[in-house]
Amino acid sequence: MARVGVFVCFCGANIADYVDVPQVVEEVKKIREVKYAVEYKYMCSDPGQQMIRDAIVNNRLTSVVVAACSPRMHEKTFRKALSDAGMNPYLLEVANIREHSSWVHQKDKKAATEKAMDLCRMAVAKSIANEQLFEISVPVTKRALVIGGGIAGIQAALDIADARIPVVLVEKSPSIGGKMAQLDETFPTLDCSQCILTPKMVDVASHPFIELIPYSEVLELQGFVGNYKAKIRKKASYVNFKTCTGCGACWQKCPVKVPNEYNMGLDKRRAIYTPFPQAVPNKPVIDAEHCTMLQKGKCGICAKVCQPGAIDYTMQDEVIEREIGAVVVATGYDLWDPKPYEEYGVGRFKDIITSLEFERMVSANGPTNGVPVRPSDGKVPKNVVFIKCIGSRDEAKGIEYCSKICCMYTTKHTILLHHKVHDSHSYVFYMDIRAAGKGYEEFVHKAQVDTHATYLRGRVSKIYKKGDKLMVRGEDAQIGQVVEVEADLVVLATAVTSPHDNPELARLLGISYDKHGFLSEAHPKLRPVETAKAGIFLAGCTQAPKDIPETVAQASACAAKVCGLFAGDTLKKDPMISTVNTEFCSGCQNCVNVCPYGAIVTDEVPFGHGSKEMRTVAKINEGVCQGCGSCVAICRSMAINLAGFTDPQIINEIVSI
Amino acid sequence: MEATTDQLVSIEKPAITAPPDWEPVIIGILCNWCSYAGSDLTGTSRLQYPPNIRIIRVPCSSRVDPWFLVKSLQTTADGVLVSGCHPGDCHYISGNYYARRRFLVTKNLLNFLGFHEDRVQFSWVSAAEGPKFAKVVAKVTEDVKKLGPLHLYKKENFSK
Amino acid sequence: MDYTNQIREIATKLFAEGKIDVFVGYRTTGFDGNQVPVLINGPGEADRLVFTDQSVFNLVNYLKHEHTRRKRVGLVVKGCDSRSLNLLLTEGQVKRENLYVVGIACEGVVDEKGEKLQNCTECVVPDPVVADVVLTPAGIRAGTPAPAVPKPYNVNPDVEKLLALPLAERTEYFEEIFESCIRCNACRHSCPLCYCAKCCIDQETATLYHGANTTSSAFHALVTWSLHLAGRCVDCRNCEKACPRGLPLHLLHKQNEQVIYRNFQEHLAGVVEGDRGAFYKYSLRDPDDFIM
Amino acid sequence: MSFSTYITDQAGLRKFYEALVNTMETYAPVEKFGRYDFKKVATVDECDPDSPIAATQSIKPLYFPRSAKVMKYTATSAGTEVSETDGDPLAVKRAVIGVKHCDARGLQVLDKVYNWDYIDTDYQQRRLNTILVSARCDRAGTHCFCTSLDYDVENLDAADIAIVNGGDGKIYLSARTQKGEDLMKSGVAGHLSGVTDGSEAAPMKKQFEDFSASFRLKMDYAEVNGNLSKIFDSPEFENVSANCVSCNTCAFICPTCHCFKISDEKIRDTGVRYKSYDSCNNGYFTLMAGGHNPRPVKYRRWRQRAMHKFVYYKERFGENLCVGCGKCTIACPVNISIFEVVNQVALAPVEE
Repeated sequence: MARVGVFVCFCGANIADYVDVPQVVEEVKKIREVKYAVEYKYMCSDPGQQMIRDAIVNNRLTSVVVAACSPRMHEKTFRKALSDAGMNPYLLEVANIREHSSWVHQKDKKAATEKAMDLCRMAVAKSIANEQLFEISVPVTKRALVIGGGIAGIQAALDIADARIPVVLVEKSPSIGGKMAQLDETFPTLDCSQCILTPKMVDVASHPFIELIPYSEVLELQGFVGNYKAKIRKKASYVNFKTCTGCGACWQKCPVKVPNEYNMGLDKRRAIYTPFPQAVPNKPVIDAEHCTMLQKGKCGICAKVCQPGAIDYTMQDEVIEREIGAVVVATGYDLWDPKPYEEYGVGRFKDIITSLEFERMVSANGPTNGVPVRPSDGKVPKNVVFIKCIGSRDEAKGIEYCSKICCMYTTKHTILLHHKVHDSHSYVFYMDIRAAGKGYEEFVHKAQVDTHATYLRGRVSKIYKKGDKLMVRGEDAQIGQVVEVEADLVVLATAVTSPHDNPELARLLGISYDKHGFLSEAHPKLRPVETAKAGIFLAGCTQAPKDIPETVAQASACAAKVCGLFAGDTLKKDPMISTVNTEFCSGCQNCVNVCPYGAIVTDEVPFGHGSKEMRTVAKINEGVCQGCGSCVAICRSMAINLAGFTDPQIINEIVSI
Repeated sequence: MEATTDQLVSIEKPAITAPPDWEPVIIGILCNWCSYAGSDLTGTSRLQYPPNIRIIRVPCSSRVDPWFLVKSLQTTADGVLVSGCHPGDCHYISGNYYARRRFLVTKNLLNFLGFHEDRVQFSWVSAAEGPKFAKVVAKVTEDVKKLGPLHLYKKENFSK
Repeated sequence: MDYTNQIREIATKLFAEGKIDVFVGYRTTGFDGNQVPVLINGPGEADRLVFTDQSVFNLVNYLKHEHTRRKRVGLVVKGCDSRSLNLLLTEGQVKRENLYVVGIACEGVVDEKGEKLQNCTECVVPDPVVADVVLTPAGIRAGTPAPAVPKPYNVNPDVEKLLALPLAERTEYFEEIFESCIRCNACRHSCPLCYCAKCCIDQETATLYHGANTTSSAFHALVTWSLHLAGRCVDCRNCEKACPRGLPLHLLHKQNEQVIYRNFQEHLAGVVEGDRGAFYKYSLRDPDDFIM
Repeated sequence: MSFSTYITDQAGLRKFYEALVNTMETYAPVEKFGRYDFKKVATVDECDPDSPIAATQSIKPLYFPRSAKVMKYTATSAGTEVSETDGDPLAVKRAVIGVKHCDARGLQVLDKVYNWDYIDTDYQQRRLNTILVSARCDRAGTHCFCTSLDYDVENLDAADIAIVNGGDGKIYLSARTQKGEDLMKSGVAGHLSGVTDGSEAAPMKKQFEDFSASFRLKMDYAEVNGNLSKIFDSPEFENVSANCVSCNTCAFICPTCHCFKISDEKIRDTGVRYKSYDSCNNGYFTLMAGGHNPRPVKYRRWRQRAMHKFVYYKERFGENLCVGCGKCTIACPVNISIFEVVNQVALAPVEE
């Protein structure tokens, strides 16, 4: 018969003031299975834990109930005490008589005491049905997959690889670098983006522990923490990277001109191209959509001029598999399309551009060699209006969140404009200036002083054309008047949105995303880089808008998490997961259907003892199961149970109140 | 005072007047990640609520099999509260969506069979909603108190 | 509706071609026009088969028996039966290739008094959704893909009537039902969808909790059972016909079905291939207003 | 020893019933959901003593209830306290009316097992305190075959008071036991006139002959019983059980099936132990703790049912464990008739 020990904590005065603890002890002593019950001032203290250990040994206890604070607080502490006394730690139950009784019924000691007794009784009843559970060990493949080769992916990959853990870095486009490679200078220090990024890109390419797979995407991720198997599609580049020397003869001769994505379409690239001069790997790919050879079978110039003969028009997409143990998702962000702002004339007026277009223009390697010009006539603008919160904080037309970085980069743009066009003048329409960050407020302040930019607090209501100028009408809320600014160029600070393919990616990875498409972290405060799925981590803007320092910090945090995960040869896992009693499983596979983690697979067992005929049953993949219990509640045959929360345990609680 | 038609329609059988010192027992089945954490927050915030609720911790609202509710009402409980994460916040991605469907049907069925709809109640309480948890418990307790002791289909050895 | 000859021909042909090992159909018992299921093991017995509007029992039930487990089976299904078959196929209980399904374009079956059964008057999908051939008044047609166009949904008048009653009167009505239940589990065993090796309502499975044969245990058993069938029940009413106490078990199922139909995108069990039932999927738009 | 017989008519019979209901606790068939069950009645109007046999639950539950409380216990650290259950509501002085003779006969069969080995005192007490007023049917039902079995159907001693339709509006009430005689003498039959000249014998005999001529089902019991005991391994069992859905209904409504199981229902420290019906057709019936199940398949369970009813019980107690009431056939969802089953198996040609 069960022999339960009950340990009731005073928690100093926290419990004892509102619950008559000795009375609780007297009451639980009446329960048949309770062989030992005692109260103590602080059960979680060393002497308190010692009492538990002694009692386990002296009274040959089969399970232990600690009536104290929330199990979310000290369950682990007491489990350890059980372990130390040679008892299986999962034979512990915690009765939460502090958060659930003494603290919330401070005016009624009698009721609080009675409730505490009931809670103890429930815990005792549950503990009787507790079973010994053992931590699950899962072998680990010590290789990480990083999805996305922007600054987040680069940083995570480098940090992991520096710990001598192999990394597979998958990048969608032909080169790593991401959005940061498009930036000219970075706030608040105005250091050159390329200068600080490209060395890291080169490091990635040359790192012995990093396998860089550019121009590719993840197709499928199967398995579970420590044991994932990823299918990666390498898109056909039509260039053999092994033989290509990156000389550039091909793209110089290519006759097809295509808008250049890297420069936001402000100039042209060829059909065979490297995205930008510092690209890593610095090998060209053929844009099959625009290549006349691949489309019509005519041309073939690049193959002719390529001395190493690296061009291969017959190349096909290739699917490769990698076994990995953890995933870092760093897919970055998209920019919001400002089309809904029709009253601004977006799309109609050529001289309205987005911030990233402006960024490319002022960049030394940009389409205009670092000089901002009006797209309409190529003239250098004198009066430039910057409008912030385009899409951000606008529930009606855009999204309700703040994109976080626009205040700062717009400030940077006023400085860059001032540097490039000395006689220019910036006007900034803003709602608030959000400059929380190290050196940010100072940066904004300095910019305002240095550039003499005019900051107008208010929304722009309309932009219309007057001659070759754009008239920007808006409200200056500070003086409470409508103002009109004559602008040569209007720059829209468009919002940061989640990558459009995030939902699809989330589905294939089996993780969740929020209503804006940003991937969801496991806990907003305490687990900001983990996802709910073990072994998958988030870095950078794919989780929420953030600036470069934050992105890099999160990427390094991911790396730390991955390294931590890979620290041992096996992973230890909480054993509170589902188990299938195959004898009763009828093989309907509804559990397979309901499991959010794909942790249930099917198995074949003989029909009866010694039978050759097989039937299908469910099987839990211990490594994947997170112990939610969805499968348990939908199992009509009662063939699945969730260790730690079995039907008998819960029913025992219900009937013992 | 005579009962209105509306009241008549929703009066349970047998309509027994509760003894003056009667207090209902509410069983609260809470998901570990949101509602249980929320109830802990209620405690740490020292927000007071009626002492009638007895809380059972489950990992997720999707772990709650409808027969727990039936069993509770048949044995010790006068009312049941099941609480989980808000839609979209499920720690296990989709558990509460499955649970929500079952709860709706279970609640309707129990009501169809004679249980007042307030006997079984559901709430979404996040880990941050300590005050909401206190409010929810107060409401459920008050509702059940109004209904009086539950006698329908109780087990014979039920006594408390 | 009399397809006796066609079914005999089909069964004989199937046996002759070696396509099936056993054929599940109906035979008459020789009195009261009563029909019972029969399992035919060879063409010689085919002349025992009949099919008229008195062929009531849902034969899909026999697919869960050990008699048919290892065999290739021919069976007769009506509209509702085929929906339960659809669910069994989805839930992996039977293999389609082992079945030869003779569908009936059902016009409704009748009780002993010759009156059309209530579930037939309410029937939404009279045409079989799974079948190899379908017998229709116009002749035999190929069964797949079956045109499953649900007729307008009918609410059950019994359920509606009860719902309109005051709570206490409803309770009295149901108390008699649960009191009358003898927990023989005939309902569960005659249900085509109750194939679990261990059933939640078997007294053996939960001796500590609801093992007795009392009113309260019957309540527990029937409620739990009906919830396991919620979103799956195809309203064939095998359970009700099997009940030795004549209990109107359809009330529980219809109540659930109606709640599900109204709230979960007009879900009907077993109509769509691959649909596992309303509880095994969800929609973000499911009603949330009953939750605080 | 002979007891008195009274003659009356329908009105007199009803008056007799009314007198009974007023004198003591009376159980009678009450209709619910189209079926009849024996329930305590306060007036004769509530019940239908002539309920059709097919739709009527047997009287077994009045002696061997669906779920009987065996004991109540409270287990605390102070020890386990077992209390007898509250007074047995079925053990009070009572009468049952509207009983069919096969039902009453079923009790005689059950007596054997309840008086053997372990004496079930609860059952004895209920039996002792109950007056059975049973009527012999005028016509056999579709599935009745009580006359085919090996007992004297003409003998009405299974009842305390037997009612026989004497034709021409005459109804005979005859006391068959001392209990019955005492009751008749106690005043409930005050309005009836006794028969002393033996004139009831001829009409009762005629009624019996008409009754036994009305049977659709007839079998040669000796042959069936004899053959069955020899053909345990007959493959025919598999055929006859093929369309059984293993639903247990037959056993639950059978007047003679008496298998039970024990279960507890526990809340907090207090538990109640129940003894409830079980059925050998249930797949779990023979499941042992170690997981072995000697009767895992349907035909073996059916064989057990048929053999227990027609062979084993007979061997041990000298009685057939089937009274031929046909209730199981009617209740069966697929109308399997135990009559057909045993006949088909016993009379199937034996392969050499």
